Amino acid sequence: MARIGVFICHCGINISSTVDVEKVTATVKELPDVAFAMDYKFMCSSPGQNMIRNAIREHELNRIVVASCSPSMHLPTFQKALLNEQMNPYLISMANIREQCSWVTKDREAATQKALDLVTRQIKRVSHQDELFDIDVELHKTALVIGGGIAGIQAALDIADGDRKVILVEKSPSLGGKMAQLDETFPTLDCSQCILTPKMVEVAQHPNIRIMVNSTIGKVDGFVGNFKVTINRKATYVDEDKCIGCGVCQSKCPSEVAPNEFNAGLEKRPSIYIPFPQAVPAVPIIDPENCLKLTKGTCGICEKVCPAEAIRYDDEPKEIEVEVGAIIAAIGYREMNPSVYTEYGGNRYPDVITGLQFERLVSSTGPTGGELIRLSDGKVPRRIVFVKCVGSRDEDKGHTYCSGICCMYTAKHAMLYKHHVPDGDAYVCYIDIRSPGKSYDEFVRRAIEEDDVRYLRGRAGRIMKLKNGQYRVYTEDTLIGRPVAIDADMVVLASAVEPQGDAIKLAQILGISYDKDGFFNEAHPKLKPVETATAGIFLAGACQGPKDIPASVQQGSAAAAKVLSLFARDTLKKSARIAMVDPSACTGCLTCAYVCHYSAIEEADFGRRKVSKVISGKCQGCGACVATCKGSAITLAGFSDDELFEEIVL
Amino acid sequence: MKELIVKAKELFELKIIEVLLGWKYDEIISDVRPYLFKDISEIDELIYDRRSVHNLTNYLPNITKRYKKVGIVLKGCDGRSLTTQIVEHRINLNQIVALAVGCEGVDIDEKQAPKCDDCPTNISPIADYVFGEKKTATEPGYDQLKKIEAMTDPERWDFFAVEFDKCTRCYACRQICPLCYCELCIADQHEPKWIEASAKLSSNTMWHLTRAYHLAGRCSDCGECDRICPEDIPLRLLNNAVEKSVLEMFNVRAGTIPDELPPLVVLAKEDPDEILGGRHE
Amino acid sequence: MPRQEILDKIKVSEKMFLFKPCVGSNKYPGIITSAEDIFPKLDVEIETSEDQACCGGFLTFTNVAQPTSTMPAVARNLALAEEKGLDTITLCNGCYTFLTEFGHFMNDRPPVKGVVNVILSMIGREFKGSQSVYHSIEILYKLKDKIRERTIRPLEGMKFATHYGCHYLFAFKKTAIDDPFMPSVIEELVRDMGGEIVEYPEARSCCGTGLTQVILHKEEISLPHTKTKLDSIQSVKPDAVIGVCPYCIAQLDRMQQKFNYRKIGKYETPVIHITQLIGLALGIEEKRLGFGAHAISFDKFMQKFHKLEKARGEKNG
Amino acid sequence: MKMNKEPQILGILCKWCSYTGADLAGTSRFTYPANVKIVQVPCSGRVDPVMIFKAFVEGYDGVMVSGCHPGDCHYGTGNYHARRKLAVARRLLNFVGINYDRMHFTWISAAEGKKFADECTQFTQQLKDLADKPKTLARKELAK
Amino acid sequence: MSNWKKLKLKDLNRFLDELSSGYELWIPEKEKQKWIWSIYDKTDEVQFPPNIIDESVKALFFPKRRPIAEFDLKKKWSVKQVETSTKPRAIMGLRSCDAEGINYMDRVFLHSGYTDELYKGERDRTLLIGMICDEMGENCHCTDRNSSPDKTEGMDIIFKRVPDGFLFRQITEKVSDILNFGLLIDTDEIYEAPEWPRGRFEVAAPEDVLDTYDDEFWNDVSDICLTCGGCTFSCPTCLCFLVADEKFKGKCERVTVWDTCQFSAYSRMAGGHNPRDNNAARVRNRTLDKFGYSERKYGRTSCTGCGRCVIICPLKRSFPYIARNLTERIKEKKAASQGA
Repeated sequence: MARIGVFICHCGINISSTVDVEKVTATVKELPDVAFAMDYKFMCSSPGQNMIRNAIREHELNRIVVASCSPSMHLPTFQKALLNEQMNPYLISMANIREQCSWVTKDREAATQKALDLVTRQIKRVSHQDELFDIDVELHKTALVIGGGIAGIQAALDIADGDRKVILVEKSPSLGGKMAQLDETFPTLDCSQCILTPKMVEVAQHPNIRIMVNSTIGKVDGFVGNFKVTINRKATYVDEDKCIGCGVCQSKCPSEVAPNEFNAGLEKRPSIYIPFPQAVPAVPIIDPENCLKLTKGTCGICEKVCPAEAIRYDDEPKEIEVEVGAIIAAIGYREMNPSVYTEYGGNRYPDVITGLQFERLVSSTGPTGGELIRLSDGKVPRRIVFVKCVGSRDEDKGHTYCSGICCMYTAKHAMLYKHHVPDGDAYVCYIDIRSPGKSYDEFVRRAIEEDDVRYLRGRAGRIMKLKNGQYRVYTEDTLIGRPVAIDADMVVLASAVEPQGDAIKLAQILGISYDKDGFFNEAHPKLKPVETATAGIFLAGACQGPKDIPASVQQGSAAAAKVLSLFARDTLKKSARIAMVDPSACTGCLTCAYVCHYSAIEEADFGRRKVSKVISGKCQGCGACVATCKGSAITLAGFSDDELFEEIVL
Repeated sequence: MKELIVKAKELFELKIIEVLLGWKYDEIISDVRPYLFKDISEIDELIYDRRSVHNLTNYLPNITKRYKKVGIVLKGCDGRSLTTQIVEHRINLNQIVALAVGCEGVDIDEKQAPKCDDCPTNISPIADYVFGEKKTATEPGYDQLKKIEAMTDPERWDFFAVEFDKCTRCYACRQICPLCYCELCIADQHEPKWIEASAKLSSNTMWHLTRAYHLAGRCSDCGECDRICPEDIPLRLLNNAVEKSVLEMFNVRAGTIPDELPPLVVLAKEDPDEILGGRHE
Repeated sequence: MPRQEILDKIKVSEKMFLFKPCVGSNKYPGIITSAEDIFPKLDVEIETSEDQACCGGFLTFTNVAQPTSTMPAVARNLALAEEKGLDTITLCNGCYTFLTEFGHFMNDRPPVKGVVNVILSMIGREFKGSQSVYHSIEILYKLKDKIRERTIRPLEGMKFATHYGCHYLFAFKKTAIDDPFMPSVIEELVRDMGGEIVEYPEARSCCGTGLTQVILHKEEISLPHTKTKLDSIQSVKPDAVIGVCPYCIAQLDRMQQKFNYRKIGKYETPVIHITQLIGLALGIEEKRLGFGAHAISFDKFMQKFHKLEKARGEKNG
Repeated sequence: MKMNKEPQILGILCKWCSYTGADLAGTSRFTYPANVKIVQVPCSGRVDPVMIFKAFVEGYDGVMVSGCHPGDCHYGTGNYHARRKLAVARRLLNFVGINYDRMHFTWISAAEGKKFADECTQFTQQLKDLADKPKTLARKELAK
Repeated sequence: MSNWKKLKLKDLNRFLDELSSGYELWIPEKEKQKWIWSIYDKTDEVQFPPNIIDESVKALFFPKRRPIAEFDLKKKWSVKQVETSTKPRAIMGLRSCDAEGINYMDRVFLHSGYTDELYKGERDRTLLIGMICDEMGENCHCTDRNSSPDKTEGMDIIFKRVPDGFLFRQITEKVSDILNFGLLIDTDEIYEAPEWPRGRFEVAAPEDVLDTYDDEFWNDVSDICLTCGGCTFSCPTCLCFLVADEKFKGKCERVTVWDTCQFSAYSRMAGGHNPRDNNAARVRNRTLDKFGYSERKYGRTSCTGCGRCVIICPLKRSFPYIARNLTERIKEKKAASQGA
């Protein structure tokens, strides 16, 4: 017979301010099977846990109910307490009287009633809970990193150096991501590519890393330790093994029509191309939309000129199956397209460009070879205006969040401009300057004080093209409170950071959650910044939220550390909360097998008849089968019918 | 049904079937009743006419355990039950020889059974031999059902409260239903007691709702439960209500297509969310 | 909201209620008369009402009345159309904004509506909020194909600048069919009638009338603003400025005259309402266009127009 | 159902999205009526309509079931199966006189704390408006 | 002057009124072609069916749902026993087969070592006024169960319908006053027992019946049996019940509810093993119980020959027929064995 101990937490005053904890304690004492009940300020504190442990010993408790915060918060904490008393950790149940009672209810009377009700339910439930034992499952000690930007690269390298195999999947033809497009980096103004390319090369040469460019994730099955991933590699029409990366093909290609993605669309690129000189792997790819051979069947020059005979017009997309134990999503971000900002011209003005385009414009590998000129008329801009928060902190047309990096890169851009055009004047229209981080604010100061960039506090209202080809920026100096109009030769919009277009699709493939904007959700905003709610899947870089390079690198390493610690074990403990079939009650209709998403149900023999059987390694414990079984022959440990029944029925 | 008898004899002679499930006239009760023909000599007594109301598929699971090859005479609705039974692995189709008769409707005490007005197919979808004409399927009328639907919520509840209250929980509806075959019926379970054992409004309601729900997308509307209920509870109303919503929402008539999964276990990503909200008239 | 969606919401019916703008009726009758003429030509029957009153905007502008007491005025006007079961066409941004915005305001707030109806009941009317209110430009835009077909006096060779007016573009996000910063409805219409559009930098800025309201009369702020706008217009030398708001038109038209008096520059660009221009193109009789009522003379404009027309006539034999 | 009495609501929430959403509602201090009793299930696919029948028989005035948005199910497809089951159950209950509006099925993600609070508030109001409708199945035992 | 007393037809209602003043009076009442038991209410005109009442009298002593204890879920140790009422009760118009049923229940609930207090209470407060059937119904076969429509065992008073009224006779000393109502007058009429038809559903000797345990016969008879349990619910001597805890009208109760050996769940054990997992076994069990085990245990078959099981059976192939076929089967076998 159950001897239940009930422990009710004040959580400081978080609970006790609205819930009459003493009253609840007194009332539950009277309930059947309750052998002991007490309340305490902080149950989760170590004295609190000791109280639980003592009570278990003194009152020979065999079931525990803790009424405090949400189980997702502290259930593990209290389970430990049980374990320390050699008690099965599944014999505890938590009543969520903070998040779902005291914090959401004003009226003390009602809150107390509700708390009492919730605790009673858990008391009734817990006496129906049984001892459960976790399951051991093998794991594949290979990691999959999705995204070859700096975060992905860092994660891949760290795991590989930890002597584990890594598969690095990149959508575009080359590693490098956004960082490869940058000219110089704040706050040190050292050359972005000079610090990135060595890492790219290291990845390329690392024995433990397998790079798969031009590839995306098609399907993910299985669970932590045993993911089955289908990788879709699109046709590149170039044989990687044969190609020597000489680049003759692209210099000879006659059809330069498509915008150059790497140069942020500032110029055109050939239809067979290596995205940029330092690309890894340095293998070109044919763009089938614009290649004359593939569209019209004419041309075929690249095939003729290729010294290595590496061109394959008949290349087909491939599906590659891999088995991995952990996945890191590091797909980064994309720069928002400011076309909706019609007040800023909505992409109609050639010399109103975005931050990333400016990076390419001043970059030595850029379309102008690093010389800063107006693309409209090739003149050097004498006056330039930087407009911040384009798409950030704007509920109307853009995103509600702050993109975080614009303040810094705008300061950097302004400096770069002054370094290119020392006698030109640079204006920055800003709402706030947000420069937390090591020597960040100093950096902004340098821009203002040493390079006398003029900062105007106010949001630019409108940009108007003048007859003389200049652009008039209407804004406001809120510090003196006067409208201002600046006639500039070039305007740079600090366009917002936003999730990749296919982020949500990937999230659904991986089965991880994402926020309203499409950034991936971490398991806990403070305590689990790189984990996701799905075990074995981790996050790195800007796909989790806007980040600058250092932060992305940190998170990359952090995720790698998580993966390595996961791989340190030989087997995985898998939660005991999975489905079990009672063969004697099973009719063998197998409808459960039809609804199982993990095909974890197979047919088995039981005496004269066939029944269904759960493959414990595969079962994830969703309970779809349980709800489908009319004869209730299937039980979901931890969420069995009795337990839910006791919670529902009062 | 001359040719039916001839065919049955032939099947016996060729040893294609060991037994035949059919009907015969029973002078003691002076009525037609289901009968398991075990020998060719009996076949002449085989009867199929408007009195053959019983759904014979209910006996199949038992009989297929004892005989390798079982012949069965099937009406349209019985055939639909059979399809579902096969999809749910109750019966192995190879053991069955289906003699499908073109059903002209059956009588319950001299009147055409109400189910026959809503009948979508008078010939079993599973048939090795067909006797009689296939009628073109008609849209179900559900006249009785529509009457109830026209009522207000309280009226409907009051109506059913009275009906449910009559129930003595003899479970005849369950026993006679070819698709109620759970090893341990949810109503017989003790932990937890979703459906309390004794006959009273609350538990009766639980029983009838659960029964109807468990038949969702499976019930072939053979009307046996309705016919057999000693308290004359209008069980077909509930079945039809579910049948109708399944038809409207998922466009499925249970058992009309062999090898089709029951709609409630089909993975349907394309279902509109509206089916969860807003009324469905 | 995407333009197409809004366009789809606008529905043109055979019969519609024409709401007469005050500025129209007491300064530029041509706007109303031409409107009354062109819509029938585009198969839209027009009905007006002698009972209609001020749209209610004026009351609010000038702070003489609280919105709550402005409501009944608005509601009454809307009720007029409702009683006829017609949707309303407004010619003026002011009428448009206030009728629509207050209409929505009342519909979204049953209590307010209740109060308003109590007041209306005293004069035996009721506001249901069943009918919609459209700006003439929206309706005309929906009819642009017909306009193109039925243009008998094309505007070829004529150059026009456009001015939309803030209360159409900015005031009321929900309905304005154009992006405030790159509108194109007038342009498209004018081009359809054969006219040519000239861009000028200040195109999107305010006409300045907002500050010359009867009560807060801030010429010192308003006039310089209007001047920059007019200068910007002069710099591209259009034959006329096309507006959709009598109020703006009044400002742009009469301030030119004022500047001329005060000898601060010489301005002579006529300003007309889109209905008048379409009227011209559809060939309604010129006196119904009421160009005479404008402060800036149309003589030059009309001369050029006739000349071009004649030339074309000869060319075509 | 007496108007002065708060309607009793049973909320069956999936552990990954909706329950977390409910927690978020708490963390962000969105208040909602205290009459909502939350039961956690691993996935909306675990919800067996029998639970809902039982809830009404046991005297709840309304039942609210919520899971991850379609496509976001932590278990891939659980919520699609739930949708079909619940849709049928809902119409069956309505047929025996338990109004559609006494059941509320919705998708609430882990980020939608506000939505959860609003849903609860609206649902409570909705149930109050249903005052005259039969309260629950076990309204009155007619048994001898 | 006979030991019978006469009640004139016209006085019937007055007699019943008198009776119901002192007793909670139950009489047969016709509801939708079915005869059921209901409490006498002065307004309704009283009829007595020619033979059996469709609803067995079992339910009046041992209802389908019978609370035995109450308790409160929110309190510790709050279990209370249920008391039966002590108000005197009279059941009028029951037949010899019903009486037989009650006798059988007595054996089970009172005289088999353990005394069922609740049943005893009901029994003690009840006066049984039996009636001799006018004629035997189409399914009646009490005469084949060594009983007959005029058997009086177990009744306190018995009466018989005659053209112009009823003849009453006292059987036990339980009550004397009733027959001294002024309405009952002395008479010379007496009741002569007619020759009741018999031999409709003969059944073999118990030991022979029990011998057929392994006979293929059971499979054959059970082929089309639904095991719906209708027979057991209608049977006056099927007394199986299950015990369950239920909430009812706000109270938590422990109740006994009729159960039937015809459901597979009946014999299903905790581990899931089911010794009677097929129709045949279940049908056999009931037959053997009625005609074998009960004989062995109480020295008397528990089938009272009322024939209700036949009436209720959806296939009209209930136990009397099974018993008859079985008997034939046994005869054949016997013959065969002798032949050999």
